[in-house]
Amino acid sequence: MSHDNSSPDFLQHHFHDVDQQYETAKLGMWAFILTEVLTFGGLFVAYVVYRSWYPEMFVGANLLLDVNKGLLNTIVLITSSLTMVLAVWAIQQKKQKLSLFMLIATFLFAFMFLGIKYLEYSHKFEVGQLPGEYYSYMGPEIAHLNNPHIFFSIYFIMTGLHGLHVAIGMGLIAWLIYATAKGNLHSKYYTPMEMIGIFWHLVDLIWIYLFPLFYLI
Amino acid sequence: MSEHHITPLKTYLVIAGALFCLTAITVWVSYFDFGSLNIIIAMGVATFKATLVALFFMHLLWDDKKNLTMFIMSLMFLGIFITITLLDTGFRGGVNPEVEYPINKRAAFYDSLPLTDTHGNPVDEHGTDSHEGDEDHH
Amino acid sequence: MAENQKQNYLTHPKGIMSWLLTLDHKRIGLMYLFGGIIFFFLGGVLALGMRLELAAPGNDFMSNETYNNVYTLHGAIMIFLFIIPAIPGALGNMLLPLMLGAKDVAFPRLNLASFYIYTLGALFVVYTIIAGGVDTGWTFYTPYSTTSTSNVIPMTMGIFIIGFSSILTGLNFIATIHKMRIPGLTWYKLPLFVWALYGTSLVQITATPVIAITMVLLILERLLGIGIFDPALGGDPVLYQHFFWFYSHPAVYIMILPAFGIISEIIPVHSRKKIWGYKFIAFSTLSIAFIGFLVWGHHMFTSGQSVFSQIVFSFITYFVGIPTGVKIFSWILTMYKGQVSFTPPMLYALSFLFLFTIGGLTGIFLGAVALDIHLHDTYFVVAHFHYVMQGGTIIAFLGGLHHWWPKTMGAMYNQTVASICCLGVFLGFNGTFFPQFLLGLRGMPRRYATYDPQYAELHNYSSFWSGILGLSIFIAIMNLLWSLRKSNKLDPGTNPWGAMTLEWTHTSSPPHPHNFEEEPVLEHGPYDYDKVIVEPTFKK
Amino acid sequence: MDRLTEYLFPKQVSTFAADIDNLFYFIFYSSIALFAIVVFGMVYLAIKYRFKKGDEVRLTSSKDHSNILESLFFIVPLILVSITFVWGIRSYLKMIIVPDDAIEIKVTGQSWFWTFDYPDGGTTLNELVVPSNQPIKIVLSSKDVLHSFFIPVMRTKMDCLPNRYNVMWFDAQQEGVYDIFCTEYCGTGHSQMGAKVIVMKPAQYEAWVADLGSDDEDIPLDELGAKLYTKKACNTCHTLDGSDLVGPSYLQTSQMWGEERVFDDGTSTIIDDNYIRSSILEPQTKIVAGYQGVMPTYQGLLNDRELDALIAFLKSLKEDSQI
Repeated sequence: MSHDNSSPDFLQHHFHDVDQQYETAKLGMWAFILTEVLTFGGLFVAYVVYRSWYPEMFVGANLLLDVNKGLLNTIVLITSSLTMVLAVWAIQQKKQKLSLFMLIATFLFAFMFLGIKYLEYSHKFEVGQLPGEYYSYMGPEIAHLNNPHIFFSIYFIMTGLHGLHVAIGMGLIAWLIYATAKGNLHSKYYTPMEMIGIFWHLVDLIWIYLFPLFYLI
Repeated sequence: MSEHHITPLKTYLVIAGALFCLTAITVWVSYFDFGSLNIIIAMGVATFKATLVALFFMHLLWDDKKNLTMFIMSLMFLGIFITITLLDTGFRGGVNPEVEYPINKRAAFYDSLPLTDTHGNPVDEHGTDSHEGDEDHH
Repeated sequence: MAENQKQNYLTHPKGIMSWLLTLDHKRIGLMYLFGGIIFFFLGGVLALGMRLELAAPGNDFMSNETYNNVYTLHGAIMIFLFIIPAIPGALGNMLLPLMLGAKDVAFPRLNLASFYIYTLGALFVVYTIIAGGVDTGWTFYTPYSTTSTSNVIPMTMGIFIIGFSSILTGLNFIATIHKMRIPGLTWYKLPLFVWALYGTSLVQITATPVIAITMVLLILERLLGIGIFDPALGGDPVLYQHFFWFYSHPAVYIMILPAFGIISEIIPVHSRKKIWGYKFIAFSTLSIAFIGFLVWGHHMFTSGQSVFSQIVFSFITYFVGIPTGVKIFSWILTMYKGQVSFTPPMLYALSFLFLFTIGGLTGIFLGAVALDIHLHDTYFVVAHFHYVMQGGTIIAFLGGLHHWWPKTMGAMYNQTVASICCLGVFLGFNGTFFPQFLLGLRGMPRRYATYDPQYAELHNYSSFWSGILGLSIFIAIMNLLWSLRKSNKLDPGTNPWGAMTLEWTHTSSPPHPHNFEEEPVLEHGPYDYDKVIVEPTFKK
Repeated sequence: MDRLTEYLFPKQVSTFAADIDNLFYFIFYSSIALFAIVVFGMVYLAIKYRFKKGDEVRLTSSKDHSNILESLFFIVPLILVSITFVWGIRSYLKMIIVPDDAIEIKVTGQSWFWTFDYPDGGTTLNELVVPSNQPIKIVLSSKDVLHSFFIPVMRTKMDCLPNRYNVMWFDAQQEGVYDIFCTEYCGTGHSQMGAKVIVMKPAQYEAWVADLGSDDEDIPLDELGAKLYTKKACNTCHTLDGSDLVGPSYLQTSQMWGEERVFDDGTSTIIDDNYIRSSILEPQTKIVAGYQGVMPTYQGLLNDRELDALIAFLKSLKEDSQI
């Protein structure tokens, strides 16, 4: 591995220097975050519009969700966000091993999140609280409300898309674990770790909104 | 790369602690009913948490301000999307009232759905009556 | 070094794989151009088929079903596979790094990926055609699109995928423009084409995710009946229209802003004159990009949205008109005290000014709610957006191709043929679409396979001229391709128009594989015709 | 101006048509003025400053702005569009605020015909009858997909949404028969989904309403069938000359009378009175191979005598074609 500062091997040919490369990557990442926010944005619009049309149904239907599981998932995801940011912090401080450990922890928390989500989903599937036409739950607390299937459509699409992001994030973190263990990422070059970190915090940030919107209010 | 800002460990731990506390608060508050304030409180707390994540975990506080601009732009466009859509969906029927609501407020497939208990299993006649009675009120 | 000078990106490196796996923005640009032209041809053939059917009132050439498939595919192919990717994907990719003095775009691998994502999306569209087409109109309005038995899902999947290609290109360009400029190339020294691409890219990354999620919701509506857009399940079709137009109105600016950029390049160069009102043009690009997000509801004036939003949308709509007007006047005044050459690119630019002005002014009619109610979904609208999309974007695209052809391909086409074709396109275009304004005023609805005989004369006239339009565009493109024959190579130092942006002054034609043999040093602004003389050079 | 209006527009029949046409002319003449400036300026500058043969390439003027011109570019269009906006909204409000004394007619769009329900119970298909000089409130909805109800001579149009009402109104000033079009794309029969609006003198209208539904008793069955064929919009999908539209031609069905017909699920049946009757009332149960099952049910839209009439008419086609 070359330690020549003028052209280290991780510098791509079309950049002047590592700083330009790093800042370009970061700006690109933030442009990507913007598109992510607006992708979820469309679903937030659907949520707001239907909530304004069916306020009672939304209040009634969110009581069917399991607050404890939602709360547990929130805590898991915030913790994973912390371990992710600590992984970046550790590699900046040349603590490769600590960084690796933090990445593995992040991965495990992400896995836990999906596990809890799976338990939640399978319960919903059992009782017939399904999206759209497949909805069949007419329990006493909801039978008098109009169109609860729309609430569950939005719930499944939003949390499903979020879950998909968690799964993609897990793939990326797995790759980071591999790259860090091999020594490709180090205190001089950790751009991918920081970028994936930003992505992971976005996943956390979106959950921060989803949790109260679906479980609490 | 050595010149990048390195945040002290303590900052991260404090922020994470604040996030946990705010989560606890928002769950605790949700057990009380403040009417329409419920949404405002929940969204206010969520926005505060999101700001902490964005500024500290995502390093926007120390970053090039272009990145912060990009992020704020995304929220601004989302705000535009929501607000302008609500100008329609929230104000239908202002001139001709028959336009305001759908003709059938409940989708047709509910008519053939049996009532269920809390486990999703169908229950018998007794429930059906209360269902029909309720439907008239909505 | 001497050997190196003869190298250019077209010939070095060699081999098919060196093209398919290239990270060179110029080659990717050419591949986009290739794809775009194929779909332009396909969309054009479909358009001529429609005009043939509409030449007479009855079902003389196509059944209703065929016609509905043809017009849907014409719209979707032209918009999603040609106009949206063509200028940013082809000309933008080709020129942006050259104009900035950079070796490549910021993320070359992403750039290649977005080309292949575009290809994948295009394959879905091709599959749709083979599987029997789709008949919903390119707008996919629910509930027709949720109940239609045609291939809605592959088509919407295709659009979903192409959306990602568009997002990645936009993201790449933004990072490139911010970070890859050579030292000294400040924002106000950028060519206006770069400003235009910047505005376009901002719209691409902001609006496109919404069409992606809309298409996902539409697919889920078909598969699961989620009840968000389908009224039979408690959904609201007007909400679908909000979702759709939140993307598709800004998409109009994805299509037209790069055309503005091309015109802002062609006119000063061929008038050999400093551009009029540089900052006005630059900032009107950004303000159009922004205001474009606030006006989508003017596509929905008869949909039954609230009266309140009708008024708000009509009000904001007019604010798009003002910066656009400023641009048109600036382009015209650029010629003042210049040296105007009537080269093919300039002829296209002048046609653009004529046609786009009509397109823009007829937009004022449609922005007035009361009048729009009469004109909505009639041929007036069809004529209006063809004046903007074809008379604007495609004419500018052809002009841009003719302007940069010697630069990028190192060959000069027959200029007389090109000028005659430009005249043919201009006349054919007006002949085809001007009668449609009259049809619309008289109440002829759009998307009709057959029509009332009272409209026959104007339709017939329109169909006749569409043949001339199609033929002219075809010959114009053939003329370009014919110039690529081996005996027609230009000297690498050629600068036939005497342009002074970096791609003309600091690299050979066609450019070096790494763009510049050494990093260019900025000596003057892009339009300093009052300070520096750049002699046009044209050698074989 | 009148001759221009006659050339450009359909007749002005509703009360607000003239106002809308005038708004058009205001924008039209302003646009022509602006367009003339653009084209004249462009051609003049391009020719005046053209690069002639033998000219030398030289440095050109550095003039690139003029505060006066630039303010004009902002202010003049701003004034014009402000007037247009205010005018557009004022006229629009007139078009949506329904007068109190309006007669309410329900219009239902369905693929691909229009049903009109009158206030005192009568129903017509594809033929809207209204009195002149009387505000008519139209309450629109749709049974399946989006349609849009457009009467060019009234200068008004509104989408029909499923599961929702929309409202429009007009007040016709001239008696006559005028076109109605569907302007929101609704599938195969979209371009055939036309109807007529018949504006009558109020007295005539009264008589027509009183007569609604009571005629047809004394006409022979096959003649009544011929009448119903257009009146009930069968003609939008079924031809009489053997050519295909959305559905099979009546002539073809008539010629196959007594023979076997194959359906898209592989089953088949003999064409007889019962088959025709059930395919009008329950069109979705048996779909002829090669066609899409898009026909709506006519249950409730036809009484028994009318059904018999249609069947008689269909049977008679075979003999007519042999002559």
